[in-house]
Amino acid sequence: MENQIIETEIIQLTKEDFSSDQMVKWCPGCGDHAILHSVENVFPNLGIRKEDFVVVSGIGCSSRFPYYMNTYGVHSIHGRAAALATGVKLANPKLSVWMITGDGDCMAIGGNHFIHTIRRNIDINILLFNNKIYGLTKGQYSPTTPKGHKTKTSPQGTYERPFNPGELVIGAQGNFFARVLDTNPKGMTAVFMEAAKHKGTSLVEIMQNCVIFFNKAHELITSRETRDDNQLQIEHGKPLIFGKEKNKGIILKGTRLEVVTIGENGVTEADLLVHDQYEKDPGVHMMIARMMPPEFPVALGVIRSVAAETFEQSMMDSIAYEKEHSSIKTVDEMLNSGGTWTIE
Amino acid sequence: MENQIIETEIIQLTKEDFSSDQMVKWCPGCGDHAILHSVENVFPNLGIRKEDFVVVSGIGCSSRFPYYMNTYGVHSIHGRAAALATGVKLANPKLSVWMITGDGDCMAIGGNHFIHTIRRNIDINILLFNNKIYGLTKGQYSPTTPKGHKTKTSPQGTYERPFNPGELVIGAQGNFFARVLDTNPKGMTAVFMEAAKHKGTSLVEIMQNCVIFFNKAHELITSRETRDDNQLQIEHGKPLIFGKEKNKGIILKGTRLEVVTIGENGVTEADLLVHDQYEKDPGVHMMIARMMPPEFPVALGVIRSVAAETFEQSMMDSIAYEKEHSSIKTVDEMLNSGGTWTIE
Amino acid sequence: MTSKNSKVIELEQVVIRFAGDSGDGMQLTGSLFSDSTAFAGNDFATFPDYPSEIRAPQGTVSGVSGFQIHFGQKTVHTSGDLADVLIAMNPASLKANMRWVKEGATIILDSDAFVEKGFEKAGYKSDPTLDGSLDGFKVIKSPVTTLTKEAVKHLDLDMKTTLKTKNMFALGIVMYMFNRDIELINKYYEKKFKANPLVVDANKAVLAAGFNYADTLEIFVNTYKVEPAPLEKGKYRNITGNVATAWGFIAAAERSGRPLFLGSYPITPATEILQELTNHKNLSIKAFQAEDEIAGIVSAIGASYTGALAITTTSGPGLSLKSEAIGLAVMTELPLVIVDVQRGGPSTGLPTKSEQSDLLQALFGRNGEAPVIILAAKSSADCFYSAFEASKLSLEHMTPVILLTDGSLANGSEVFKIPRVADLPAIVPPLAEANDPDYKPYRRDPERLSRKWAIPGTPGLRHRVGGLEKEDGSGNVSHDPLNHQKMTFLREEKVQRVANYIPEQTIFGSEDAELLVVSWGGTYGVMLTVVEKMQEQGKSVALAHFKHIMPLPKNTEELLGRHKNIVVCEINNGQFVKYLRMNFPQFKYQQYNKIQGLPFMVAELETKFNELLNQ
Amino acid sequence: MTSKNSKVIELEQVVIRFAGDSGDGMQLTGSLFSDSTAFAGNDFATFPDYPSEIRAPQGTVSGVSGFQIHFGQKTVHTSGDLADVLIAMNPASLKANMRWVKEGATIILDSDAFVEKGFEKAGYKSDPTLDGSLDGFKVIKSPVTTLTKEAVKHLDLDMKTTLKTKNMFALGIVMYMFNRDIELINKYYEKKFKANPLVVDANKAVLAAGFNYADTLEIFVNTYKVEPAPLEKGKYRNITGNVATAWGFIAAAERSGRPLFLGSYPITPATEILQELTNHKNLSIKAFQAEDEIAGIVSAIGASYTGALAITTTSGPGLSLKSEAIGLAVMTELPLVIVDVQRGGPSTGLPTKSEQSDLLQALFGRNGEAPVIILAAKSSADCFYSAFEASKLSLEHMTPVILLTDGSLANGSEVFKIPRVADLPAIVPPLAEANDPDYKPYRRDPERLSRKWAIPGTPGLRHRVGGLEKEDGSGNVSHDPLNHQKMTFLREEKVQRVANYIPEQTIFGSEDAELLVVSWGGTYGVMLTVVEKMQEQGKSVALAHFKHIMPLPKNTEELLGRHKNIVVCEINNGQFVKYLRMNFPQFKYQQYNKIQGLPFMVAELETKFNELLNQ
Ligand SMILES: Cc1ncc(C[n+]2csc(CCOP(=O)(O)OP(=O)(O)O)c2C)c(N)n1
Ligand SMILES: Cc1ncc(C[n+]2csc(CCOP(=O)(O)OP(=O)(O)O)c2C)c(N)n1
Ligand code: SF4
Ligand code: SF4
Ligand SMILES: [Mg+2]
Ligand SMILES: [Mg+2]
Repeated sequence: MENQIIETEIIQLTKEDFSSDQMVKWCPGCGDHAILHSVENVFPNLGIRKEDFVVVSGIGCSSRFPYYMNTYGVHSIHGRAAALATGVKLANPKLSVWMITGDGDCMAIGGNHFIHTIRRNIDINILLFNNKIYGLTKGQYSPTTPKGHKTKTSPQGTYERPFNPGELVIGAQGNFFARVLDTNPKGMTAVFMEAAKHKGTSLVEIMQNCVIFFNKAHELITSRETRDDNQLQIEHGKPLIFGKEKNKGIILKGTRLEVVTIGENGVTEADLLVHDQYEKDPGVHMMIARMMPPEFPVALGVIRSVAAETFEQSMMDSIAYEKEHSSIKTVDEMLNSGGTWTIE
Repeated sequence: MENQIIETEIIQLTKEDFSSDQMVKWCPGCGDHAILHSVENVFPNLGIRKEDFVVVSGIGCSSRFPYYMNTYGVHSIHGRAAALATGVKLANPKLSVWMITGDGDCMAIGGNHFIHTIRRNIDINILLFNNKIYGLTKGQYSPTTPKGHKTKTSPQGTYERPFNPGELVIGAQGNFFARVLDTNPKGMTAVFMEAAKHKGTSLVEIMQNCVIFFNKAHELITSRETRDDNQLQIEHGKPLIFGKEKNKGIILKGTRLEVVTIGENGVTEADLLVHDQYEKDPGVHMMIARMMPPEFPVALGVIRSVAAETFEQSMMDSIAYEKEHSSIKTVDEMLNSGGTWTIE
Repeated sequence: MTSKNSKVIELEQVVIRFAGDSGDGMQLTGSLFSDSTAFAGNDFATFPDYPSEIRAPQGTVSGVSGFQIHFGQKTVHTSGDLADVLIAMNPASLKANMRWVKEGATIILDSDAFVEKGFEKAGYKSDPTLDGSLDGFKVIKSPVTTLTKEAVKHLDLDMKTTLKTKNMFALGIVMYMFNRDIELINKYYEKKFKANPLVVDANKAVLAAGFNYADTLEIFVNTYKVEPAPLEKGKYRNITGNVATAWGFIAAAERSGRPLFLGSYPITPATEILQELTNHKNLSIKAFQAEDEIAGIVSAIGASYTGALAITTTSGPGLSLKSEAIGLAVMTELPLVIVDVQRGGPSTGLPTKSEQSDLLQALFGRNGEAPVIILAAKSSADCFYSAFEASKLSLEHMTPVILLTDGSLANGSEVFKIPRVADLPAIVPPLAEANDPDYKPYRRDPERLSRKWAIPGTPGLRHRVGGLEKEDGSGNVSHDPLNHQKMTFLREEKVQRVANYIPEQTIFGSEDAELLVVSWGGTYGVMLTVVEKMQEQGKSVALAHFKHIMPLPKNTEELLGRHKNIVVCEINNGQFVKYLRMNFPQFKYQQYNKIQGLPFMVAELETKFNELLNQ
Repeated sequence: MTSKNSKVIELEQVVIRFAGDSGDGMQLTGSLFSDSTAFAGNDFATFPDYPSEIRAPQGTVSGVSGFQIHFGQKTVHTSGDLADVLIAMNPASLKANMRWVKEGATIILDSDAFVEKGFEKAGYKSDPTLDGSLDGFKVIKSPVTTLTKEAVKHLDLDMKTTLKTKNMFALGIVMYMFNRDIELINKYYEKKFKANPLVVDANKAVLAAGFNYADTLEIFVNTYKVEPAPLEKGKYRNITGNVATAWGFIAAAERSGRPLFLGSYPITPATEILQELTNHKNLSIKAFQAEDEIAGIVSAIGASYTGALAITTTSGPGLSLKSEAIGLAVMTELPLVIVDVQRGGPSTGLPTKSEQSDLLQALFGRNGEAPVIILAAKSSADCFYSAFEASKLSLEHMTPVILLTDGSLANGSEVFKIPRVADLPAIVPPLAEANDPDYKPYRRDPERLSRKWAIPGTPGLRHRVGGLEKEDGSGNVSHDPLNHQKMTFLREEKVQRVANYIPEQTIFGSEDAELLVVSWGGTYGVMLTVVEKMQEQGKSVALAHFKHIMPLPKNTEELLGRHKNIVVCEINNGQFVKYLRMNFPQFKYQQYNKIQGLPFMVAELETKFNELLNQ
């Protein structure tokens, strides 16, 4: 029994540490598979012990995710993942909490918890699988379905303007917003790493493809033919450039963004808007998050990443302060505090 | 019985047409009284028959409002006024639907219906009584309570950044947002009239004072001493000017707003940002809605007012189209449609 | 083109089960066979058995999709217990369905799929067709895939399209087996694939190939025939419970003159009601897909206040979420129909399975004393009449109604005699008249105790309602103690008086039967089948099947009182029996409960009832 | 400084009611009198009667705020039926409270407020002190306002501050009437208004003025005294039900070694539990005010998964909203305590009134078969022990518990003997051990059937839970029919076995009493008072008051079986009696129900029980 080595260091983990033994049951070709792989690649490289991850989800195809990860996890009820993740994180702020959700789960029924969690800036990482449809219930429109799109519940097309997750996140005081494609594993890995490191609520919108109920929802952005004109990979400190020839860019003209061609009308790279993901004022981040084809390319990458105190940090500080300063230190003291009298 | 005059014209109504016989039970000095008066002044002047108004609310001090108006009305359950108003408006798009709500009612428990109603652009008028506190339940913090403020449930101050209603409205695709003070009856009347006329969801944030649980919440903006520096009455087509001497203004410098003094550093009125409430791109509206003391004055008046198709209009159009184009015109035809067979 | 070279045997009733991978098109196969069954004049009922995953890995047990049809020359009450014929397109389908197959049944297999890879995916250790697993069955192994390919070779199709038609080969075999005419199906192809003649040709060719294969190779010693059922004269259609529910509301809207408004949020297995109603804008129906269940019901309450026939549709978890708002409808005394298509619980539970476990929630799942009317549909077609009656009661009595159906009824389908709307009962909601000087929001009808419905836009009736306790008559907010007690009693009594407006409880069988079988809701078909069967055997068994739950029919006590031996059968842990005990504690009840996400089987009930008769 | 010139009469018990406008400080007046009552060694209980409006128009009936105290030299079980003494600061207070006053009681009025304007606002047509309305009462009209002004004239205060002290004049009168020492109260002023010596002086002066006025003017023929009650030795405090509930959880967290997490949303009358817990960060308590009730409970479930003693607190409408999530806690078999402080329903109902009408919702308000443990606190002080026991049962049996209290218990207060935490029962949650090679998420303790609690962060125990049906043992998602049935039974049985861990039901009175009175929850005090009284009169009445609702104590059936004549008394339309009928249909139950948002009165129960005894 002697000389046993007590493990104190964090050992390097591998993908295998996180694969669960459950059969993955998403449809063949579903974008969810690729996201799962990316997450499995990211977790071992965060320097976090494997027992310190908690993966939480609501209900939906995407929300089956926790079953496929060998971590602590909860597959909760529809729309409530953010509230559940909040409870996990507040109960133990040391855990690395990941929330997996769909566009219906977190923007339809779960909309309220979503905006409040973001507002509170609780340090959880939210991966929003935006396939712009209700997958699990077989094809009704969601709050992100493009206006006019025909689905099982909108046979003549929807009447509703969709949410743009980035806009809603910023409107709810969000400090971290990034957008990635399920077809880009490298992009996902990089963004998930950044999201993990960000203190506060990180929201990653993953443009995910549902092959069955809304195939090619993101085709304009992802297809070989059109993607160069419709994607803009943003990077902090770099100008906003895109296009096959990398000769198109975005400028801020007066109160609006505009697409320009470098070399035309005397435009040079120096005229372009330079991305500052750390800028506190969300005005321009909002404009960037709003960019949509056909007028604009879609911005991919980290759009906003601003440091701010987290809810749980304030809470823990307040607890520490009260523990130190309150005259009542034990439960017995509490019971005996204030007006009491003794019968002898 | 002959020669009876059938009333076909809309007769001019008066304030008395709308006062109910119920005793008004808000605390003396509560800002709600003034809002009630303003609404009673606005309703008779909208050219709408008195029986075509429906006033809907949730639960809270403010939500007692429908009882004090002699209209059709529903005092519903906490947080659900927007959903109820949606049902009223969709069932009969001809009605003038007003929703009365508090910061807790519509931004805490009712947050989800709030953002979805706005996104759908249903033509209802929402008056949000923002006293930054839960009044009816006697003084707990709300989602708009300033960070650090001490209330019954935040004895050491809140940990949460508050929502700014304007930002959230814009993040939810809102097309009409205005802000007024309960101490300014004229301002309220003017804005309520504009809200009523706007087609689509109109959101009016009323900075309302709760004398009991958060007295002077808006003092910096309303008090005689500080208001000139902290209020900016915006008007469409006019530059953003404020200050006692009307010599301060707002410019858009690069990607941010900035306060300047006219006459200093060569700044003239022509340099100032001119308000365009009809601008579709919400970027600058968002910046204006965000302005807060001490850096900025608070913008009052109509910040955003953009025309767009309403949900109910799309719905009625779709119904009209289908009624015309469907081969099935009656319920009997529906029952007999598709595969049937006859036993003789 | 039917040609025979085998003996035709006449059968009274048959159960066929089609099973294959999710992608194999078993639902279409089944539904085409149903069409031909209708054409043949049989009575029938069907049930789809979807996998719970959208498209689980191909070839695995969790990806199997099934379709069962039960047809007969007598009235058919259920989609059948165990199958006489199983079509299994791959090993996983066989594995998943063996427990649904009758002893001695015919099993038709695609032998091309019964290979090593398929066994592995299905989790078979050895070839079930060789290891004795299928002893006692008539197994017909046909190289369906190969023959399908052959059949369309001349059309030069791509492999994917080719393989998509192999279900039609299987259908052809079954059509032959039951002496059916394949022309009807050919017509369907022509209509459905109008835009794509190649696909029409392919399907026709494969269907014929299957039919002829069965004929030519004499794979059946006999073929079978089921004579037409003696159905009443009239026009018929096949209808699922969910569509019937939607249509019942549409008919009620028509008969009441009130526009129909649905506020709903998708949830399995209730979603199709919403989907069906979004398809009827031509009839001015407003179906609103809300952001969640709460917005669904609350928007419906808003529409109800505004004069609509307002409904909301959901399943168990959604009913939980609607609890608070149902209380608002109770307090405001507004009409509202809440449909709960029950599924396996608790929590998310077994979303694709059926159960009757929301009854107590429907009765009691609200704060305070908040009684509502409760109905439970008894069959897929009855969903139409239940939705209609729920609307009528809600509108005429100005109080919310919960209509309970379940996953089996919702997805199952049966033959439905098409009614004429004008023949349905009139619905007369108590509308207040414009400028009525005596109008008071909570003045009541002396018989029904319902208040009047005053609709926004009507002159002279402006009034406010809300969730705080109301003063009787005026409807003003009231904290008066005695008024609260009075209103509590009035709300209760209003619901109880509905007993005067519903039919008395009927009993199937003799009033002095030795054993009274009690059931409710969706189990009607199987209960009737068993009791009928036992009565034919001369057993003294009667059935009281309840459709009206709250209030119970007026004669319930008297009816139960006539029987010493009562057994209450439910697909839950005993909820209706609790309710009966609470209402009529003077009687003794035995129970039979099944909580497996599965319907009752005729055999298990028969065993149980015989046991009780012999006690 | 007590001086007397009148005879002192000894009383066994007294009920005093202080009533005034919301702004008159009646709650403070009452609570200061309570302090002095504690000091006098009496047992006592109090109840505040807040207006439902925050601050309704001054002088109106809806703006009246009251405070009642019942104290005695014997054990006091309730805050009292009708008052012996009423202090009415204005006509509206008199009007609102006349129905709470005993015949012949003493009524002390501020005559300065009994003027035309006051009558009008209160809705009096004529002066009640002159028109004979108060015949039969001892009416003492004192110019309280005038004399208060006089008393502080020397301090030169503004009028607002002056008028704010007039409640102290009234208090002074009552203190004199009951021979109380005013020094204690002076000390309170000194502490409370330390920062403002002028206010201290003013209050002292006015209190003394009231006291001396009563003495000097000999307004009482006699004064009164209540001897100390024979309370057990020990340290005592006054405690409200809501604070007791909060503290019970804090103590349970301490005894279980589990950190306390509350997820809640404010709602009357439950909010104070949340407020009280936010005040105890010094004890590491995490109280999270969520955006709504659903987030409240679901965050608590998250915290529970993470190893906290997790609770959520609400009232009826909030419990409705939590229904779905309770099902998740049932399915995941996690500990969770849900407190429902019941109020008048349905819907928003009567938020400031108390009722017992959420019992059936607590039992059945969830989709599917979703049993939970249910406890009901029996008094304000018992809320402490009930919260503690609810925590213990939930943690040790790994299943949610609903704790029912009500508005009366929550806001009422009574004398509470302070326990030592170390003397409370141990709480030992079934924590899984790190790296346990045998760990399986749903492996069960053979006795309790509880699964183990494996807490995130612990090595070797990673696992997933969720709302889909679970395979027993492994906890994997399972659609297996027999597993579902098994799990349904296990969840039910786990709750039923709690009966082995709770005390047997006790009965107050003789086992063969002619009439067995049955009650539950917050009515304990009044039930005991009546039964005690009738037993003293030699009546054959016994009381079985239930605190454990689900499961019922093991001896319930036996106990009920011993009595032919059973009456179940509830502040609802008969919910517990329904539950008893459903469980023990073999017995006959009579009912006594009151649904007025008011507690039972001793007299009404006595009348009813006598009637039943004479049947
Ligand atoms: C309370 C409740 N309401 C509704 C449902 C039905 N439901 C399950 S998932 C889902 C939406 C799924 O869409 P999304 O969140 O976008 O996830 P996806 O399947 O597309 O990944 C719905 C409506 C449910 N399970 N529970
Ligand atoms: C379901 C439910 N939860 C909680 C409450 C309690 N409640 C009533 S009003 C209110 C908040 C009121 O605040 P706000 O909406 O800001 O209105 P105000 O009173 O300030 O006008 C709360 C928490 C309730 N009535 N119903
Ligand atoms: S239905 Fe769509 S989202 Fe769901 S698993 Fe299949 S492809 Fe993925
Ligand atoms: S509590 Fe505040 S918000 Fe409510 S009525 Fe009084 S002053 Fe107004
Ligand atoms: Mg989706
Ligand atoms: Mg407020």
